Amino acid sequence: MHLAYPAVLAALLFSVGVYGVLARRNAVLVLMSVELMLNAVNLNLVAFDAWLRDALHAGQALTLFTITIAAAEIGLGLAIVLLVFRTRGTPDIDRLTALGDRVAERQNSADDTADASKGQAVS
Amino acid sequence: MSILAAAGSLAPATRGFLSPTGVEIVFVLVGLAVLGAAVISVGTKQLVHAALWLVVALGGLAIEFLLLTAEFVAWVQVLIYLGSVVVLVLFGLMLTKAPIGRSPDADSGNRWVALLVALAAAGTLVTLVVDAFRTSWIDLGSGGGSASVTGASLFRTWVLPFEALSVLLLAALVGAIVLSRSRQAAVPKPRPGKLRAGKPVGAARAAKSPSSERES
Amino acid sequence: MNTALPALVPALPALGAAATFATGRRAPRFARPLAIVPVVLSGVLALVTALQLGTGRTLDAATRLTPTGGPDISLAIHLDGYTSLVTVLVGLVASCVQIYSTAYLRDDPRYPSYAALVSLFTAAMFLVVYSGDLIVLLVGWEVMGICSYFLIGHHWETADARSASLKAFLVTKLGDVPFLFGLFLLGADAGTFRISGVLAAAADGRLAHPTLIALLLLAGVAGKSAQFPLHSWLPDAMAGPTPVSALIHAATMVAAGIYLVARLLPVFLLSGAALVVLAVMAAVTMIGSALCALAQDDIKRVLAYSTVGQLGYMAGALAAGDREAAVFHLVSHGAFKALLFLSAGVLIHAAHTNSLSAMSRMPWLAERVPDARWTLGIGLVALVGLPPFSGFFSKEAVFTAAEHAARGEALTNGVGPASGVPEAAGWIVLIAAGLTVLLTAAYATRLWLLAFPGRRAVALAGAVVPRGEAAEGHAAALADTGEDLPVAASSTATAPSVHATEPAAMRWPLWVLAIPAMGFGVAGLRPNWLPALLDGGSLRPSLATAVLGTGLALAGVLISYAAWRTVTARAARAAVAEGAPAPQSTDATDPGRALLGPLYGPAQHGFGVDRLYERLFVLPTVGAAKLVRFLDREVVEGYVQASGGGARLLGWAVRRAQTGNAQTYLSALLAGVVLIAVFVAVGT
Amino acid sequence: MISSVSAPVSAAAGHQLLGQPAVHPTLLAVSNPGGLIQSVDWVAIAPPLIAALTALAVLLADLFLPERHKKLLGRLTAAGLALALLALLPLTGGHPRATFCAQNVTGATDNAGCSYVADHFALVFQLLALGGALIAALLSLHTVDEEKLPSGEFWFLLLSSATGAALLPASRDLATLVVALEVVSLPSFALVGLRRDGRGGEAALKFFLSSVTATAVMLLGVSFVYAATGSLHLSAIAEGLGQAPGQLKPLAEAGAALTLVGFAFKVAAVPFHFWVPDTYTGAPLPVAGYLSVVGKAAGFAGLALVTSIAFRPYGHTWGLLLAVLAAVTMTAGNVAALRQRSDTAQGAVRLLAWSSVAQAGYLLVPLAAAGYAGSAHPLGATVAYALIYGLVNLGAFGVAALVGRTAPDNRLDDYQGLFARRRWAALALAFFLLCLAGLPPGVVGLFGKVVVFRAAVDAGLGWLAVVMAVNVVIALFYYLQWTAKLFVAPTTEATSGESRVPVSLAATLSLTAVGAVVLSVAPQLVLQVVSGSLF
Repeated sequence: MHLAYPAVLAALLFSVGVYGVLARRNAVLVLMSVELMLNAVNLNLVAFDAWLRDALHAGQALTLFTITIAAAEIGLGLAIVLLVFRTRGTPDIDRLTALGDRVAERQNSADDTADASKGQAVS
Repeated sequence: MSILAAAGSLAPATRGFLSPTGVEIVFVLVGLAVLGAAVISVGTKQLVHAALWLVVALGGLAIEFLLLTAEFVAWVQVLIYLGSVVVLVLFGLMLTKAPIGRSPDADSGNRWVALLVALAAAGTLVTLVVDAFRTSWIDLGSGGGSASVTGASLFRTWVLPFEALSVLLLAALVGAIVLSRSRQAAVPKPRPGKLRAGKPVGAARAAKSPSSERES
Repeated sequence: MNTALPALVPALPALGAAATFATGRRAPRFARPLAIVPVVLSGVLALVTALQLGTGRTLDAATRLTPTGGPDISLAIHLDGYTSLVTVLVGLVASCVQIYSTAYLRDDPRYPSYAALVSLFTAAMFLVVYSGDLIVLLVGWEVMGICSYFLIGHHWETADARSASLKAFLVTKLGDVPFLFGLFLLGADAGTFRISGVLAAAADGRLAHPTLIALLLLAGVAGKSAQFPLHSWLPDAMAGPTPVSALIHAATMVAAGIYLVARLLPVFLLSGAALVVLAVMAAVTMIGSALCALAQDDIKRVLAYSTVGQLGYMAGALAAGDREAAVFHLVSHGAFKALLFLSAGVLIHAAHTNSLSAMSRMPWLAERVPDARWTLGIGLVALVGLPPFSGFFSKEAVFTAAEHAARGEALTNGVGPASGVPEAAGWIVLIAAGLTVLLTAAYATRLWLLAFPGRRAVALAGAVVPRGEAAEGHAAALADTGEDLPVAASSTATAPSVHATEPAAMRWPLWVLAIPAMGFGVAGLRPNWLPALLDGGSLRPSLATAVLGTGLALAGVLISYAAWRTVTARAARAAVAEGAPAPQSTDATDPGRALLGPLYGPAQHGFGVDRLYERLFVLPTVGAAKLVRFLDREVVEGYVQASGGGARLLGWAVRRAQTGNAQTYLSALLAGVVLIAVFVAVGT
Repeated sequence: MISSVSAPVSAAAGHQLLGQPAVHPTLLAVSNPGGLIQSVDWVAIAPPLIAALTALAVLLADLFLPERHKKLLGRLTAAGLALALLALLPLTGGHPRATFCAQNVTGATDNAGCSYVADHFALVFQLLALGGALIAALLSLHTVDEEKLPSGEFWFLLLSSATGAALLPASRDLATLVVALEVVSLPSFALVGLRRDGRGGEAALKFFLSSVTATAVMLLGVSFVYAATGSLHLSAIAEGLGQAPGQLKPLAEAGAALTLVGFAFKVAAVPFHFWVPDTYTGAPLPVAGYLSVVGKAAGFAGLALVTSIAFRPYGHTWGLLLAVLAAVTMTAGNVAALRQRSDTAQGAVRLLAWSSVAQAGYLLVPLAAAGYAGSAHPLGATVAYALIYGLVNLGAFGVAALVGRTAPDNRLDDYQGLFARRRWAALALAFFLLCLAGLPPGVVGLFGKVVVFRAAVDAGLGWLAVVMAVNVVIALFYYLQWTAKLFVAPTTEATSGESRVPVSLAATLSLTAVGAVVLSVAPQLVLQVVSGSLF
């Protein structure tokens, strides 16, 4: 088999995963997209393992590790999402901005003039 | 040269892209299905459907693994991903009260940036791999992916990461439990009603998945 | 001999200054001792050093300060007769000024900082005098500049003081820039910044650009020693407290320039052109300043212009190649000018005004300040140069030097070839000096007559002026002269006559200074007195010049007196005719107006040098400053701001990116990854 | 350094495995050919092993201990970490010890095929990781109590993460590195979210998502590197890269760069830094301190390993990449810290977070220099700097935790007049900040910076040195501003009810402060550690 087939498939799958990670709003779906990315890597590794005829089967071993890591990650990730959902009432990523700088600065003084004067003081 | 470094054949393949073998045809077809499922999975507005399409994509990948003679990996894929990860994801969707049916705001405002980045990534990666592997040929049929061979390599060569992985899994398990236990549960006498919500769903599954992997 | 002693001389006042700065606010009680003791002590030490050194000996000691890529900079000390003489003078004047100031600025809340600055100023001057290294000298030179800026601006509440201090600073800096280049060029040519090395190089003719160096240095000297065309800061510097004026004029700042030329005279002797320039500079300065002095109403401005003129003498002596005469005059002038200023200070203190015409209407003034009257007289006579006062001898020395130079046999006393001095320089100096003696005598007489008109003159001028009006006039004078007397402020309401005699601390320094003002001149008579200390040339006045000089001086006195009599009488008649003197005719008794005629107006305003500056420098400078400010603000500031502002802007951008939205983060992360991958892959 | 393995290939030995308990090559006897179980050098793996075992012990003890004795768990953790640190001692002398070797070639002379090598480099980073974890644990003792964190789980997770951090520097193949990195990360996600409130959850989620994405990218890179070289062992990769056909070169280089991403994420290099401020702010303070030191140490160890061993042939590529990353990172971190307002909640932690980003930039400089110089020598500077940074940064977090007890908002303004209230804490914080800024009397910070500078200049990275100098100046501003704040008179009313400082916290602070002072007096202690060959 041409190595290009699995390699290209993996590359495309990875990019689809990238899109999902960046575009999905629900954190669970983002996690799913991450799984896609990891699976693309797995496909890569398996294909390379077969291509290289690796006596140590490093590729397959790493694939197994990756699958395990992915499982562990999704378990923990879902726990985190549930935690967030419980405390914030939403699984949407783009509504979780309480720790961002904008929010942090807006909390105390909303206007930008205060920000500007602060800048003056800094200079 | 050390034998540690395996080497694949870069010699021009005996067969061109236009005269595919049967395996290749199957691989490409399944690959298209996988890709399509993946695209739908990240694009659909029905959140639960997304999870189901993910099942298709991951299952397809398991077939691809089989085609690449990595039987053991394929079975693990089916067991872990289809058996537990997707179930976990579905649970997650349910627990976060994902709406059944279309949800118009499934995608965030970041979509166009996402598309741009994804396309750039796809372009880069495809260019890279096509450029590198345009002539490479996988000599299948070496049978290097059976459970015994893979297991042997795991326990002979990759003992250390394997052991480290046990710490990882345990930590993930404990972490998932402790995070999904609600704070009230730490209080000596929780109200009975809270117990159900505090059930460590994700953690239990996460715990199960490694064990299944280990046993197999 | 031990170098610790001379090292202590500049160190003590500096430490005193530091201590005063440190304790001034918290323990004002210590300010006075801390101000006086170190300065007096270092004055004594300077004397001891001078005595230890004796005559005809020099001492050089150096410790390398910092190895530089180019010529080394070393902490070098150089002692010879000149340093002895000048340091003793500096010590004496500074001590007197410090003591005098304790009384003069008794109630000034800023006295501690003032005293500290005076100490620092003194220390800097000591440093300049003792330094054997040009760079170290430059340090002292610049410290003096800064101290003068602060001291002149002591009463910074008044606009006068502010602008005067700024002017002093800017004008001297204007000279300092070329001076700095001159020093570096000199150091580069000589391969060392040690003065001894430089002089050796000059003697060997190793200096490649003597004229350029000399001219560049002259610019700095003109700035510091207030020579034309950079003299204009000095009269304005009168806005500072009077003791500061005494210090600046007599011993420190202005002397530094002359002293430097004297030290580096061999370099100047290499360039005839520079000497001619110096001579012209001196001549213009002398005559111009004397004319200006004749027209000034402010007693301190008269003295200031006289200082400018006397500095012209010294510069003239240097142009004639005789540094002995220059330093001789420097010292004697230092003594009598300090005396004059301090006496004037007493006068001002008593009269509460700087204005001579106002003083001329205070007949009681002479009785109020008998000490000041006497010492002012002594100082004026010394200034005019009547024998046997010190001014006579030192001025004669200058005359002699100029005369010899004019004859082509300049009294270089072995410092350089006599032929190095162009005859033209001698002639210019000689003629200008002669004219200046006449004018000096005239304005000195005018000063005396206006300050102490005596009963008869007052009667002549119309003593019919009621007492109350006089007080009013006095108050007006106070208001418009920008009175610098802190004491005055508390006592303006009281009638002047109620005032007790001046404090002792203000009186006895006058007498201390009066002694050298009277007697120092004789030091030059015997070759083994003063000349032995200096280069060894004769300082005896020659008969011809002595007669000429004295004659001119007497003529000046008489002319001035005659003019005074005439105008006073005329004013009296006019007063009688009108019945009451008009306020605007207060300066009717001024002989200067009569003597100068049409020149009076221009002379009063310094011949418009300031206005010329305004046209030549200030306007273009303001324009350039606007440009610079624009560049500074928009370009340089831009860079500075941009580096600060850019950092802040960048910080803003980075912080803005910190939206809190995880997907933004991930986008940036993955985009970064893609970029990296592309660049790396393409890069290979 | 590792010399290439050049013995003749024995085809029959294809799957042969050698136990290599000791290091000396002559001892390489074929002990158990074909055996499934490798013989393990227990002494060599003792440091991470002890940490892991302690973690297990804590977990078990948590089940059986009654609620009131839960405090013992913290002490058990500290004891375990201390023991793990002690276990480093026997490894210091002599030859590096290696274990978990997959040597296919008899007579191979070094540790090329081993997964675990306890060499000088590994030991120093293990010292940093375990020491940092110990200090963080001491800092946490009271936090766990006061914030009612689930103690058994907390200590277990901390120890698990520390295990990973101790394992990572000794790993010599990419699979172990990846797994070890995950062992560091996964428990720390849980640790960050352990407060189980909204902030903690959000912080954990951001940290988690960024990390997982970075891991995926890194794994993609690893797969490419694997394709190009046919191995996951670092030294074999170096060899494979040298011999890789030209066709695979772009792939290999891109793979190398992507592999670095995972570690760069850990060290919080720009543009992988976004999680840092948010996560530090939401996490319990000692955990933030832990992440800023131990997490970073793990990242740097990984970066140093893959760059200077595996990707050595591509030194110029990643050298430039790291240099650019370093410049951008330090600049972004510093200018962002410059903008820290003093009145926002958690301002102190945010400032420390940005400062840690900036410091990561400095830490990257010697790595970049190593790429340019083509040798591992400049790495010593990173190690030295990391040790110094770890100590003082943990100290600073400790003081922040102390202040956070009475001022839960932990604004920068809460530090105003700290000197009047808590003299020693203020002095300690001032000293830490001066060390971070690199000003005397924080001499040790200054030395660290000088070492880094020298590394950059020696490698011909003049421009980077200039960028760093500018950044050091920028950083002075906010460090000094904060320091000055400590000593001005407090404007607000003195916070009443200053409770007593918990003993553990006080002990930790004095430990770090004394450490920083001792190092400032005798910086050669650190600099000597790194003067020799690291590998």
